[in-house]
Amino acid sequence: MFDDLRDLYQEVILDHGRKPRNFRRLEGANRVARGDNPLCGDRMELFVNVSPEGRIAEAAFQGRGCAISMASASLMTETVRGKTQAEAAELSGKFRELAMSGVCPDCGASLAGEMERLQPLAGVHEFPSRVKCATLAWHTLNAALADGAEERNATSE
Amino acid sequence: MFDDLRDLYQEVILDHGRKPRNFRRLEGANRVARGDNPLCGDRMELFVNVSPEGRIAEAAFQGRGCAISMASASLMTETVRGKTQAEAAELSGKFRELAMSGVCPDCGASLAGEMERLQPLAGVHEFPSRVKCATLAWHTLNAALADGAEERNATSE
Amino acid sequence: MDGHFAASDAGLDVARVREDFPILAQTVRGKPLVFLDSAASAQKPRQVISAMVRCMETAYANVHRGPYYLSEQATDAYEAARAAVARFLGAADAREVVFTRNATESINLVAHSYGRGVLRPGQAVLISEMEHHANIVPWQMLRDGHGVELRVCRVTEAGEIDLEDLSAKLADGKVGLVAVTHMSNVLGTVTPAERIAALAHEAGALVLFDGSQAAVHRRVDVQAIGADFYAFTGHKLYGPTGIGVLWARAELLDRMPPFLGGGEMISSVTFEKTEWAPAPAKFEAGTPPIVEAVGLRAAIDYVSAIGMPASEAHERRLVDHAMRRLSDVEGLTVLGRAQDRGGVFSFALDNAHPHDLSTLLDRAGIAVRAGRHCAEPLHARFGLEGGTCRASFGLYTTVEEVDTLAEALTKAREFFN
Amino acid sequence: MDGHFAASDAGLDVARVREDFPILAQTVRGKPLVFLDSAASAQKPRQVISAMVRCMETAYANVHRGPYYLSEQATDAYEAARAAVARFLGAADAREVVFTRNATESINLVAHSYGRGVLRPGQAVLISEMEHHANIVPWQMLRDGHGVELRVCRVTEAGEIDLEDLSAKLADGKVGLVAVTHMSNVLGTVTPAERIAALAHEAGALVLFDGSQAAVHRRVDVQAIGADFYAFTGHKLYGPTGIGVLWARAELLDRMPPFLGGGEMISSVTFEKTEWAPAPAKFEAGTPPIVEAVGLRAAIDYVSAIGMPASEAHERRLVDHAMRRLSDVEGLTVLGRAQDRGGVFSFALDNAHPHDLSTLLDRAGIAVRAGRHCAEPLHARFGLEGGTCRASFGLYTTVEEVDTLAEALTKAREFFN
Ligand SMILES: Cc1ncc(COP(=O)(O)O)c(C=O)c1O
Ligand SMILES: Cc1ncc(COP(=O)(O)O)c(C=O)c1O
Repeated sequence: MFDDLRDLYQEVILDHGRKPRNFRRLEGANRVARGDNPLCGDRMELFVNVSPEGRIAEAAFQGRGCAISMASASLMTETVRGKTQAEAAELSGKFRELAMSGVCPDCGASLAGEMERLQPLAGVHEFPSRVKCATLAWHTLNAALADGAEERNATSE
Repeated sequence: MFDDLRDLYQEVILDHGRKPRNFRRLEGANRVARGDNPLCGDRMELFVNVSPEGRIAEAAFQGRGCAISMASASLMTETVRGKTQAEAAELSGKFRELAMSGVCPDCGASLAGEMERLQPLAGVHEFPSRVKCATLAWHTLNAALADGAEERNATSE
Repeated sequence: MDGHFAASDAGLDVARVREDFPILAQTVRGKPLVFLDSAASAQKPRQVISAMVRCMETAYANVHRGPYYLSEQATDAYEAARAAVARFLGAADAREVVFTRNATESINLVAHSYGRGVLRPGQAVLISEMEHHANIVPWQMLRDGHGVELRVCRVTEAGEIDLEDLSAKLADGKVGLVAVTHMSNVLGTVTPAERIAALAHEAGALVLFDGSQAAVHRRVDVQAIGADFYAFTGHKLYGPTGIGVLWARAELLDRMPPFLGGGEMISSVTFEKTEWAPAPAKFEAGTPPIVEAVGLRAAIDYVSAIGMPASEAHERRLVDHAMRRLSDVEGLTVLGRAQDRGGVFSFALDNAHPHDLSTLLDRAGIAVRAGRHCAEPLHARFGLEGGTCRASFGLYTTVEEVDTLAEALTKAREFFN
Repeated sequence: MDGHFAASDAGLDVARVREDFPILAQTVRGKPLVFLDSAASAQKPRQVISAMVRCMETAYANVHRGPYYLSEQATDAYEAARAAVARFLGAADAREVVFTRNATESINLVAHSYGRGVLRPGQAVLISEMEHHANIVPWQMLRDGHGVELRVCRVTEAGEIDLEDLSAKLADGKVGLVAVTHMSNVLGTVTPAERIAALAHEAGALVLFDGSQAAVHRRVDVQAIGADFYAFTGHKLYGPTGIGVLWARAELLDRMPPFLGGGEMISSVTFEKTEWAPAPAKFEAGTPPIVEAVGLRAAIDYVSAIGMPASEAHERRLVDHAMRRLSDVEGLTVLGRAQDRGGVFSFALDNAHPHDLSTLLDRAGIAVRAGRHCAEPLHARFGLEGGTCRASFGLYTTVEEVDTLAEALTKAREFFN
């Protein structure tokens, strides 16, 4: 009945959705942001530890949400680990494009391996109302890494 | 071009509209009421002198309005003169019916002569948006004669 | 109305009803559309659509303004719609009917005009845990801006208003207004309006019912209930968007200051001082939803021609069937089990987030809503902050569609296992 | 749009335009309808009507709520309408466009949210003598409820904003907001919006334009004008009733507290505390006018396909012709003689009350409005407390219709002599 939905709900997604990685409060995080999708009530708190050299030493999150948003956050926390802030921002932009269009034209260039890991979420582009579920974590990451205040909010709207 | 409008604008109406009778402030009136038709801005002040025996000794009005409302007020002040308050109320009801339906079924009965005088306004029933112009004066009379306060307002809405 | 329903007093001829709703005949994602989101907004029968078209094609002009033929026609149609709403609600007088933009504005109007104009700081407004945000947020704004206390009546585990708690919260006589739903948009619970009104009045409070759902599913008689204010919305009653209704007892409308200022609602304006027109004009500033009023009137004619008995019987059949079928779905929890419930079901699967579930159902052509249905506090009350899916029925809903839903839910659970 | 206007860049093919307006083909009281009340509300082209029908017959559901096909379709259509309005106004971002129920509500929204939320008692709001009640009464209510001063800029004998008086009334720096019409609904005067905005800004005030008439008759570019708020209404722009627009600079919308409370406009609700959604959702409580937004978008597409140059040229021709013809009518006074005027004329006959006059014109099939056109103070300013008749033109108005009016006026004067 739902066979064509396996594109969206790939095994990786269902697995990360059920057992999200880095799902915890990160003690000593120096960047924290909250993300909200008021439409469906998804909500997450993102903790990031940026090293003095400007690299993401660690990222973790807590919250509730659908399989897509949990899986996306889970994959994100894995993927950005060890990246510079600039690289994280680049990834965020590319991921957004992947989620919206299903493809990422210049993914052959830098960060190709990372984008490869995020590829399972590409199926979301066929479900316009679900794109926000996939991008919420990345919006929240942008908010966390934004200059200035330590506490940030993002909303997927 | 406007021949069929002679039913509405009979000579009597145009005449009373141009030169309304009893168009003045009535010094020593013991009943006063204001009437408003907010739609077209018609506005009148009605002065009535009720004798100790309860008869309308005199009625007069001031204000501005269309030919129909001026003529109706003019004819009314003439017609109610010398009537008891009960008779004035009866006339008011019958006139309302005349203006709305064009006929007055029980006019053969009492006050037949008075209704005869008001007959020229019967044409208004074919002009739904103008009925209020014709009845404003009578609404205002009802307000003036109502028990209680001395100052009354009526609105044709 | 063609009156083709008269024959079927045994019940509703759903196939015939469906012919009136052109939108239902389509396929979605290759499957026949199963529209189960009428509680969010109902579809429109061709009778409503063509009444609106006819108005715009033959008899349209602004109302109350032009002393000419088209404007008289439009004004008559607009006021006839008001009279139809008054009859529909069992109101004493058409002048008690105010047209607004939706139920939300109707409630805000009361919160502003009655709330700020008549209630005094220190008095309280009593709502319930099962309110739609439209009947929560305006009162919070009143509380924060006007110093009125906001009390919240509990909802029982079964999903009904806790009448003991209601009485307790009325006891000190401080409550000036009880504002509760006449039917929950999440639980389907129809609340005991008469009892609530009686309790409110005993305690010296007025009562407002949010009838956005109830007006669709139950016969409403505002005088029999003892309501003081009643709000509903056009688009859920098979009518147009852009129009809502506030009914209030004439005496209350007379006492209330106006809400929005502008044309139509005044009797005279100078820069120093403006005089208000009498109700309902006082509350209808600016050009009203003219074509929408005509459409709403057609919607009322439509449901009236079917008749509440037939449509309630149809709904009861659907609800009973759904209760049975949904209880067979493993891992499914349905919220609430009220005695008197209309055709609205919110549910959660144990292994699927509502948003994921609704995406699956959509693939099967089934339109249900996912989220918290503008009733966050109620979801919190039931420990379902993540939301639920909601299926809701209309005149056009079939027993087979309920089966389709139940089967899809079973399959969805397998999918996520 | 069928784009059948492209060829006629020499001007407007009015006969063709009229084919799009089914309502115009009728006779009234045995005479061909001459509809000259577009300033009160314009007629609807079939493109608008059929866009609304199509929405209700094929792609309707509530917006922003359901993660299913029909709701996505409806949401896309609703948001596309917002984007179309943004383009139409030259706005920087679609998020600056708020859908309301009409222009009156748009202005009330500013009076409530900006007026009570941002302006401080002791500051002043400056309007003009030529405002529609929709741009007077909300500010009076703000004055009376919030302690803001209300100033009124004079209008010259010619019917233009007295810019010297405007400057004088801005001089003390107390004015926080200038709220003036962009085109008078009585005089037809188009006001010098850029100058007014510049003067306001120099004095530290923001500026709101009531564009209810101007949006129909002139190309509007809110950024070029330097507007801070801009309001207009759908039904005068050949669009549906039940929808209006407020545009405001994003930064202002962000600073303003919400107006109505309910669904859609929140990001989270608990009984203790509610968080607002970002604009424009913050200002759109409850189910919006979905079908009406779709219709408004079709109206904007319609007028855009014709193009402002062609429609302005058409209007100029009508205005020039009307000026000439009406000045030939003995005993007729036309209000105002502004340099820049659109197709709106208010006039008085020396021997007929406007109400009587409009009844006569109606018999000739001519629809004009009589009264004070929701601008009582302006009529007082010109010593015409008894009102005027008003003729106003649309895309479908012909030169012959203006002739018919002029002839009927001449005959009417004879009738009352
Ligand atoms: C200049 C002006 N402002 C405001 C309005 C009010 O528009 P609406 O009645 O659609 O709110 C009108 C029309 O009536 C108008 O002409
Ligand atoms: C119970 C209830 N109240 C109020 C509303 C608000 O209706 P609207 O969005 O039309 O204002 C709704 C529907 O959304 C509802 O279900």
